[in-house]
Amino acid sequence: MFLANAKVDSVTQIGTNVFLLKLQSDKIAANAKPGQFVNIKVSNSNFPLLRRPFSICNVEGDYFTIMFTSVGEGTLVLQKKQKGEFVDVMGSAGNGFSLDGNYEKAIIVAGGIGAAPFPFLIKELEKIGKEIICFSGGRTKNDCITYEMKNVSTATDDGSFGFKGTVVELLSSEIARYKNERIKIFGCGPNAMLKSLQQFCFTRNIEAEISTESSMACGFGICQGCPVQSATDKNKFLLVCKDGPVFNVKDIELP
Amino acid sequence: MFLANAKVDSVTQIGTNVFLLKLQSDKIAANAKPGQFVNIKVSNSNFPLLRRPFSICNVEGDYFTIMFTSVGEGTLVLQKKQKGEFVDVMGSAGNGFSLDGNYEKAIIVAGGIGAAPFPFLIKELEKIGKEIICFSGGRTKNDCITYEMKNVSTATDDGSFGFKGTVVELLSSEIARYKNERIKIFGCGPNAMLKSLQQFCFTRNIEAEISTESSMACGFGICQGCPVQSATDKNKFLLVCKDGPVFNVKDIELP
Amino acid sequence: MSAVDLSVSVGPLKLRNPILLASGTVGYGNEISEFIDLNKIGGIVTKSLSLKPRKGNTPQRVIETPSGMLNAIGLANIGVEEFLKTKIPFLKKFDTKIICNIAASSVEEYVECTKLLTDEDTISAFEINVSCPNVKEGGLEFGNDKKAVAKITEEVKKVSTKPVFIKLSPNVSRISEFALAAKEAGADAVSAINTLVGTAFDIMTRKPKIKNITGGLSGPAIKPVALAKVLEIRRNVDIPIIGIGGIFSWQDAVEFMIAGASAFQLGTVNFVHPNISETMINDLILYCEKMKIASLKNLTGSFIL
Amino acid sequence: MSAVDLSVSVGPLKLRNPILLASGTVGYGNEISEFIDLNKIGGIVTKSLSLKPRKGNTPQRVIETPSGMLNAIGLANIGVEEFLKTKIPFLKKFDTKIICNIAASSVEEYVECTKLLTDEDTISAFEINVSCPNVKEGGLEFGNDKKAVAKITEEVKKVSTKPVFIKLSPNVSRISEFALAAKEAGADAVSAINTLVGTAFDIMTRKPKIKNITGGLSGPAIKPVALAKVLEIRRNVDIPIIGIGGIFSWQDAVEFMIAGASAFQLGTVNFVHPNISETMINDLILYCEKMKIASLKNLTGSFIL
Ligand SMILES: Cc1cc2nc3c(=O)[nH]c(=O)nc-3n(C[C@H](O)[C@H](O)[C@H](O)COP(=O)(O)OP(=O)(O)OC[C@H]3O[C@@H](n4cnc5c(N)ncnc54)[C@H](O)[C@@H]3O)c2cc1C
Ligand SMILES: Cc1cc2nc3c(=O)[nH]c(=O)nc-3n(C[C@H](O)[C@H](O)[C@H](O)COP(=O)(O)OP(=O)(O)OC[C@H]3O[C@@H](n4cnc5c(N)ncnc54)[C@H](O)[C@@H]3O)c2cc1C
Ligand SMILES: Cc1cc2nc3c(=O)[nH]c(=O)nc-3n(C[C@H](O)[C@H](O)[C@H](O)COP(=O)(O)O)c2cc1C
Ligand SMILES: Cc1cc2nc3c(=O)[nH]c(=O)nc-3n(C[C@H](O)[C@H](O)[C@H](O)COP(=O)(O)O)c2cc1C
Ligand code: FES
Ligand code: FES
Repeated sequence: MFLANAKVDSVTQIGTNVFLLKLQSDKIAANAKPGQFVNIKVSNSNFPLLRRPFSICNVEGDYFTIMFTSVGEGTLVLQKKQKGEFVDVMGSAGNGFSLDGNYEKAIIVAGGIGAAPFPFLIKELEKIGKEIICFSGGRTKNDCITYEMKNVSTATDDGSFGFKGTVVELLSSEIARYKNERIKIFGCGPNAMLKSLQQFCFTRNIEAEISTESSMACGFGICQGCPVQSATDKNKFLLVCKDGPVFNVKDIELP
Repeated sequence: MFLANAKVDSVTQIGTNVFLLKLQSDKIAANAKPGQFVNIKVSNSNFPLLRRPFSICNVEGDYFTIMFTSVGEGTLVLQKKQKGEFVDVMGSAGNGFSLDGNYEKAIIVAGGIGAAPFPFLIKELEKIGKEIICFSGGRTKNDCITYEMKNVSTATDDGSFGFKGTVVELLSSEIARYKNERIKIFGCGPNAMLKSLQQFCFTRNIEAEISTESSMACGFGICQGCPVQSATDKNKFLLVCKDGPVFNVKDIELP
Repeated sequence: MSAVDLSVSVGPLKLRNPILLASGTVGYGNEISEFIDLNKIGGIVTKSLSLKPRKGNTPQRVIETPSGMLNAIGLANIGVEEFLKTKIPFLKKFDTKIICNIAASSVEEYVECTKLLTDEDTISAFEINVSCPNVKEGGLEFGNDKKAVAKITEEVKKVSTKPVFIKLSPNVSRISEFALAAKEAGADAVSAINTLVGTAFDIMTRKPKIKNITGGLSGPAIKPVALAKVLEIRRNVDIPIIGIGGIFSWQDAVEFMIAGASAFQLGTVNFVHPNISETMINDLILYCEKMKIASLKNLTGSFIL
Repeated sequence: MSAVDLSVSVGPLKLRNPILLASGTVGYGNEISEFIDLNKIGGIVTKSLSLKPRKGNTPQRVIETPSGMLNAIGLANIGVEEFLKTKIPFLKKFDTKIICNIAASSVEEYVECTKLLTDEDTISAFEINVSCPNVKEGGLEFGNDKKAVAKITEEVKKVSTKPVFIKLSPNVSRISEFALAAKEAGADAVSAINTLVGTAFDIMTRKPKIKNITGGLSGPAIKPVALAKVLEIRRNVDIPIIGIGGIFSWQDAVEFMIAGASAFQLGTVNFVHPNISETMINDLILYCEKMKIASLKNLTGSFIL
């Protein structure tokens, strides 16, 4: 884990409220793994006070990218970053996705901005010869992100883009196709979606890893602010920032 | 007094640490008087929380300018303003200089950034046919501002620019020249300088108005945060923001 | 005209809407009336009045702190007599509730002030400041002493013909005990909170930045503390609460009502956004519409724990 | 090597410099050691330890507030036994002071914890947390009760072979009375302050943003309050003080020393700038040089009122 003074290369708007921030930091780029996140001090002032966590969306050479939606003060500041500015980044944090497992097809399931970690993951999965199938969902077309996804099917609550319904409903309706194949699911999105994805995987006994969210204060294990219930030990919380953000679906009980 | 959403026209650096911020607001420009100030909410956030007061440096058409040195968080934010941004300005506040009086020569005495209100004042004084003599002082050449001054003599503590000594010492050494003329002094600068200017005026019985500073919370008379001792009534404080910032030297006791 | 009913009551006092301007942050109403229409808000609370005029503390009196400010004005005010003579005529012109805040150094002085003011029709209620942290005599002592709070309340109630609100200090262990003391002594409501005691030093001169040494902390920094105090009172004592502390937006105000406030006061924010009390009205209506709240008063204490 | 002497003492405990990391904001030292050299700072205070492991509160546990944050971790910790077994071996490797913070729900539990830990050489002192606002049993109750504070201090002192610091709650009327109670019961120093009780509501769900309902407010927002508490203790009680609360820069730290602190703790800032404790060292040296302070300890209580 490092503290890096990363240089802003560009801020690009790729959707109604979806932005890519490309940053330069050789140290972070060299050490990043898909599913890990960076924790960004978006301003030099006390406003906002705490760092903001973002999945590493992609890595290229000395550069890495985050993908974000503007939801509050911190993301608003990020959205206004200018090329050449420096940003204080801590990373790469958390454990990331494990590419291991007995599968040939990787099924990516994204809900809204949960699409963020997948460009990087897809790249790494392709490197080791996995086949990629993507499902991306959102409330409306504007919330459904397919950036750098492969073989992607979409679902929207209002039917404005692809399947009408949730992304997990879409997945359910499609899963029969992969009945005789060795698959592994990689999911990321809001907790409600991850919960239904978890249920889906349990019912069908499919191997899956999910990237979770939690409010955080530190992002590296010292504040105990980001617990998630361990599924195996009732007396134990796991930390999203340190033990996660990626967990095997079997390991946690989502709130 | 108005709240105006003023549009940034330009930020210009005119000295080592001296900036001009030109803002567009017809309402404020139309109502401003020399010596008045504007109270600026420099950011949209709680950081900094309170408005920052700045003398109106000049007015042209729909535009007005402030001159500032970057000393802290608020002025740093101002320094970084971009053309086209909007800034929340309250103004024009305070009483301003009175141009009245029995004088033909206006003697301007500025200490450091105390030069700020004078371009506007000089313009207005010239309109009514007054002759202008300026004295400007600073610790070093970098702190001595002569922007848009007329007939200016300078003083620096280290002698790096003009007279070696304080601006009031310089004034003392020059005052004999105006012995038989009707003069009025207009002063602005740090309190220590204003105190010695006040003493200077008392000794020689010269009419003078000084623009004072105080920490402020509201800038328009509701917080009682900016008192200055009345010289005429021991039991009374005057408010810098409302009764000032310009006072007749005889009316206040500087701290 | 919106269908949403913004009117609220604080005990016997009916307000057009819950928006009040806090004592010491609105003077006697005249300066702020350049920015807002006083007829549109619930009311204003005057700067604390004492029997005799007070000059207040030597400057420096105010300093900014992270998301807040410290003040030690020292209850500078024109005194009851001057207030009646010069300020009431101005305030008379408005159709808004005038709540007269009184600060004193003895029970007798509180009573005396109340007597002098209570017959003035323009005044709708009293807010008794037992909690100003910046005055040497009285001030903190009263605010930290339940018996004193009860005594002041009782005596003021005896002579007042108007509702009496007690403004509580947050600088105590259990604010609800003070609310209870006030209630039992007859208070119609409590106002919570006044400022927190704080200080700041200049590291070059090693002197306090506030001449009075300590000052009162206000602004967004204290909002979480103020909300917790309001909630504590609400959960423990059955008395109307006026919520105060760090309200800078309509969202903050709604939080206070959810936590238990029947009305709220805007303080420090008036210095920064002097027109916010008026612009907030529409935001509150929109919120109620969105949340399908027919009457804003239903929000009071509507928290779900 | 600079000529400035940064070493300080907190009662009998000698520190290389006054920079300590606060309980609950540094875990047991391992994560933060990726960012700083623990050998360079004065020491670290462990997360509060209880006799048995504590799972802590149900999330959501943290939320940002203006210039601050609320937390209700609920003293989640691994318990004394596990600490001795798994954390001490790591901490042993460092030449820095390890101050063990203890939290308990009864006097007996405090004593028991101290007994189990006091023979461990790696531990240099105890900090007794009588003031955690986020735990139902004990917690606030102790912190608000002078007799309880005195009793805990006395009993812990009896069994401790190490200096004992009492960490005080700011949620009281007069913190100096608690400092005095601690002093009279034998405490070697007091740590001030713990967090202020605060809360926040979600205006859409009307639920508290922190599952525990209230949480502890920390960060720059509370700095003025913390400084005033340190000053109050300094001016009223002759006991060494460890200053805590909202320190985000070396300037803040200097303010605390001026106000009376012999050493200080960095809390919330570790979450944001985990390396600040180390970078601060040089800034303190430069300040001393500029101010011609030969020994940083001379700064303690050097305010000019
Ligand atoms: C491990 C991790 C990875 C993340 N990756 C991404 C990403 O790649 N792209 C992205 O856009 N966002 C991501 N998030 C969420 C992102 O951190 C928040 O959107 C961001 O912190 C909001 O900051 P803000 O100041 O703009 O909003 P705030 O003003 O802080 O909050 C605005 C709204 O966002 C919610 N929010 C704030 N923080 C979080 C959080 N940590 N998790 C969920 N909701 C939050 C608040 O409850 C509030 O409703 C991630 C979060 C975590 C924990
Ligand atoms: C009526 C009036 C007119 C002014 N006109 C001008 C002007 O034309 N140009 C200009 O550059 N400055 C002017 N000032 C001073 C200006 O307001 C401060 O420099 C500014 O508020 C500092 O803000 P900051 O956030 O950058 O600094 P902060 O971080 O707030 O403070 C940095 C330093 O500046 C000092 N400071 C802060 N506020 C004031 C203040 N109100 N007066 C004096 N010192 C202060 C602080 O004590 C500190 O040492 C004026 C002040 C007043 C009261
Ligand atoms: C400059 C200033 C002066 C104040 N004067 C008084 C006063 O005279 N009487 C009083 O009861 N409260 C006074 N207060 C306290 C406010 O009424 C309010 O309780 C406090 O500031 C918290 O609210 P806020 O955070 O919204 O400002 C004053 C506050 C400020 C900032
Ligand atoms: C997330 C968090 C957890 C904390 N846990 C403890 C604790 O276990 N024991 C304790 O004595 N103090 C605890 N504290 C209080 C801090 O040690 C410190 O007293 C307080 O945060 C004020 O300092 P700060 O503003 O620098 O953070 C905790 C604070 C935070 C923010
Ligand atoms: S965010 Fe601090 S422990 Fe996870
Ligand atoms: S700054 Fe508020 S009264 Fe002058």
